[in-house]
Amino acid sequence: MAHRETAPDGGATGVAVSVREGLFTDTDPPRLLGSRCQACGRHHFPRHDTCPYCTAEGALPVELSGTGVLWSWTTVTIAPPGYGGDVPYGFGVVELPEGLRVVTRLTETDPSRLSAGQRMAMVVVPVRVDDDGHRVVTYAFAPQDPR
Amino acid sequence: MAHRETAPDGGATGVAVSVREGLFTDTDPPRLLGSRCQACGRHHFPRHDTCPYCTAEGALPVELSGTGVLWSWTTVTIAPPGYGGDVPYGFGVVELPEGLRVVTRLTETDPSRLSAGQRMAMVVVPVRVDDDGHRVVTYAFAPQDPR
Amino acid sequence: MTDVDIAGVGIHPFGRFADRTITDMGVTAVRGALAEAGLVRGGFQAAFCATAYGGVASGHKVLSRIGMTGMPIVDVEAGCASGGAALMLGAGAIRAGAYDTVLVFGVEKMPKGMIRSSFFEPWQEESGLGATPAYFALRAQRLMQDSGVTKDHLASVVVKNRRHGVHNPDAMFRSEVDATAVLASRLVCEPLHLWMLCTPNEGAAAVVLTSAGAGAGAGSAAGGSVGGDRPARVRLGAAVLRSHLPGSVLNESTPMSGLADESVPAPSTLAATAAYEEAGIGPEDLDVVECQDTDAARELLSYEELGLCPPGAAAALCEEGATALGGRIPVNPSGGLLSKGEPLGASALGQVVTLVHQLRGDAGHNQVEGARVALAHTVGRGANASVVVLTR
Amino acid sequence: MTDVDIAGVGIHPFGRFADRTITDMGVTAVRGALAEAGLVRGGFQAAFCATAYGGVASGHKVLSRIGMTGMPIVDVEAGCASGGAALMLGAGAIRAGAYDTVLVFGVEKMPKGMIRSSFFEPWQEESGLGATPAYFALRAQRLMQDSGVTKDHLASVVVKNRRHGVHNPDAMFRSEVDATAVLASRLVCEPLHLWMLCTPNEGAAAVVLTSAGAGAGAGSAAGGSVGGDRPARVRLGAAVLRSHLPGSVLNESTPMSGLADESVPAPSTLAATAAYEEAGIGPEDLDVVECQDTDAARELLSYEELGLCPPGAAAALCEEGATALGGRIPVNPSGGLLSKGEPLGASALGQVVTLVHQLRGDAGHNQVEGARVALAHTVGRGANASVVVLTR
Ligand SMILES: [Zn+2]
Ligand SMILES: [Zn+2]
Repeated sequence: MAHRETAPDGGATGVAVSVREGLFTDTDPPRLLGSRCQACGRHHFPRHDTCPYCTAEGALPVELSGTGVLWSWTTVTIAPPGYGGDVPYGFGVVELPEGLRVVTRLTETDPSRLSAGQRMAMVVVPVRVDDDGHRVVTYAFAPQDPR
Repeated sequence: MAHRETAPDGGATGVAVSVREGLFTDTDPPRLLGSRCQACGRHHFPRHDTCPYCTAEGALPVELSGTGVLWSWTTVTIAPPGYGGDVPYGFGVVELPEGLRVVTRLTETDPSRLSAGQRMAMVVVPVRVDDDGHRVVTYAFAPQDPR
Repeated sequence: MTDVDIAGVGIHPFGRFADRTITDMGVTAVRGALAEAGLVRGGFQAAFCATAYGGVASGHKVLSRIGMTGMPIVDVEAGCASGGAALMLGAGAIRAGAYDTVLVFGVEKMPKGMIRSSFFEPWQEESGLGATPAYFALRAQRLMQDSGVTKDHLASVVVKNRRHGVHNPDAMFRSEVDATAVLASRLVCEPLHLWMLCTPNEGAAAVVLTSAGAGAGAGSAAGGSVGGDRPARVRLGAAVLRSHLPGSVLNESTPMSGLADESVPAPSTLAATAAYEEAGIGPEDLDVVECQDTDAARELLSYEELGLCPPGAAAALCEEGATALGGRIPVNPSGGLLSKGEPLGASALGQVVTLVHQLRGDAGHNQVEGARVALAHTVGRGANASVVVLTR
Repeated sequence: MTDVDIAGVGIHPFGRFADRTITDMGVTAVRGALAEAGLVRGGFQAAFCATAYGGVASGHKVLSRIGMTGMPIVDVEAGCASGGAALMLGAGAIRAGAYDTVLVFGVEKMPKGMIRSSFFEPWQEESGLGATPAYFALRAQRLMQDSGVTKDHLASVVVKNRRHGVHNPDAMFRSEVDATAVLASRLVCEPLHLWMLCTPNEGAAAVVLTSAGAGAGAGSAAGGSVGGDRPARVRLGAAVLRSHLPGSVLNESTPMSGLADESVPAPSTLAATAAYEEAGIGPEDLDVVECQDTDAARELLSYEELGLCPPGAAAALCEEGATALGGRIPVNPSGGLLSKGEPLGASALGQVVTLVHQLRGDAGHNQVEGARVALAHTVGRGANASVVVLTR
């Protein structure tokens, strides 16, 4: 997947490359790519053919809701292994209307500006520039109405 | 252990450093440093306080015989992981008069010039030069009367 | 079905030992346990070695060094619960009558700094989602929402465990700390400060399991025991391992998503429920507990998951002082991982070593008077949770 | 004591699969075995995952992907014999009555090139003593001295196994080779040429074990089976793991020294002796064998260690053609590791998959007619040797 940068905090220059194919759309606004189980109706992310809850195969590919509410959050202050981007960055779990909780980066790095139940919207953010000069991007959630 | 180079095939310049403390003496000729079990009388190499054959503790440190006979041999043609020296090099097992068989480098790299029961003598050989310019040395066995 | 006793325990201190190999540490722990059990070569018929990062044939290296090989030797990995898994396998084989006596040990020499877990995929790492302490922080944050836990409660767990650790000669950190200092230590991931997180480190622990029917020299049939004054045996009431059920986004299997459903039981609860049943006891029977305090919030969550208090009551149990030495259910008298550090393969067995001393009544300054029933709990990557019940 | 049956087997081909993760491969093998056994979720009560290099919680990742977690999941490592060790543990737990049905699987994605074993210490590597194939060559050299084996015999083992492998769809190499080409392949360590050495690679294999008493849907008590036409079960006669005894300088534990004493039994001999006793058979009863052909000489040595021929008679057995398909005791009808490659954690279970098909009579072109008793053998780092006996 190579698409134009859509992150609200990044300049829209250069080619953006996703950290992994198939995680999210390159639409505006972007959407996470999940699956819905045909047997039990529950959702999961990232996509897999098999439902992790009931083991049924043939889960349907779906685009997940672009907005949800904050369920848990923190801030990462030290770069973890294998990460080449900036610190600090926000980190949390957002609950989507599908009844799905997703682990995600957060654009807000100050935990005191976040609270349980706050509305969040999915965005795409850059994490680093690769050897070819492309911006490597991943998914994150941003507060929809920052306080 | 830092001692003067004693390998017959190396020029005696610079400080030589053993790949590991306590493997062999820096005498001329050098000797392997093994242990003899006080309970069962059998030898082992490298040194450990515990006899690997009968589990008794308090094995006595001894210098092993400097000569023995060839029991098995081959030639390493590709540098194995973690090895920074030259290839090919000889590789074999020498049986010492103590009833001990020792895995060792061989100075002879042509397997057709070696045969079972051939007399071998222990030597010290360089494997590489370290960052400080010291020659890193290890033990090997050389044919005592090359054919 | 045969009952299983612990005939001997041994430990190599937990800490950092630049001049000691993983094999050296394992030998120290194994020798200690064999000596207590009075065993020489031939005295055990199988060995299980718990390790997460030790590499191929870690168990063999230890037993080769002391010339005690020939039997089956299996390396076992179940994350932080590796030692609990090894204990379960060893006890199971004795109960089945396959062996009289089994050696179970754990060894680890953790890399320094934040552990690069082989658990995360490259895209997760690249996205910054491979941040292990951040997952602990997300769990802590939820505990604050759900159970009324505050940062002061988190600090008080650290203060308690570090106070306990002062008297544990095998702990890495043996100084008291106060709550102010804990909260002043560097913020790693809100709400977790550096001193609220345990340190990965090095160490080894060993346990000799034997069938309860066998004599003091359980291995004597194979010519494997020596005489002498042996410490009292401790009964292994249960050794249970469980993995996670799908659904919880914050369980230790670190899924990228989960359900908005609080009813999925945690792996620790699954293991504890099975262990209580197997041992024929309930949480109300426990005299002393060692639990997984990877971080301070993890200990509080364990109170709820193990049934030491009802769901949502961890903060209250903490405030009551019940889990400190002198309280009604002391937790982590060893000082916990917050004092000892965490050598993955050795940590669960280190808990067992501590609790065996508690049940023998020779735990010294930190003795829980009259302790008769003890529980050891670990949980981590996998997810894996193990619960061990010991009685005398 | 309960007998143990194999109710289903599954395999992911052995080879190189750049676009497949170790988890993907494990899922393929596990699904295959569960389908044969007719099991759905809840159908097995424990899982053992054999892997040497898979990393923390390899088994959990596979079972998480298909939503089948909650039970104990233990990763098991015993070098090349990891799969044999896992099978031993699973079978032991069923025999003990702890479980009705156990899933045993192995996964591996070996690094390319010469494996940097965590087995060697830095000074050994720096000295050039960490050269794994050189140890194989030293052993081959001794076999040439002791058993009259020549390089032609070594080449003939490769020719035989590669010929067998042509008909194995799960093998990495599926073309015949002739002796001239084998001897013309690059000399790695005299007397071993490149084609005489097996290739570390990737793959997965899975086996469902169930108590012999249980019905076709062994896990049905837990709601875990579905109906349908199931393949015939195969009886697990023995699954034995043994480690080396001290003394032999060329055993797979790779000591730096050993005794001038030929009387120390090899770990493979220890395991085979115990397995024959456990299964109540002798080597003369075997119809088909899969053995460890890490290198061509290793297969010949295994003939002697497993008792397929007397000590010193490997060359004669080889010349007789007895171990080729059509001979009196075919060895490695799958093509062996020389055709399949060796994904450490999966290889021992891959042998079992092959032999289960042989005993069911559905091995196709390579079927050994009327095969009723089969043996699988692995040996490697540790040292660990496993011997599995299967019967119908
Ligand atoms: Zn479903
Ligand atoms: Zn001795």
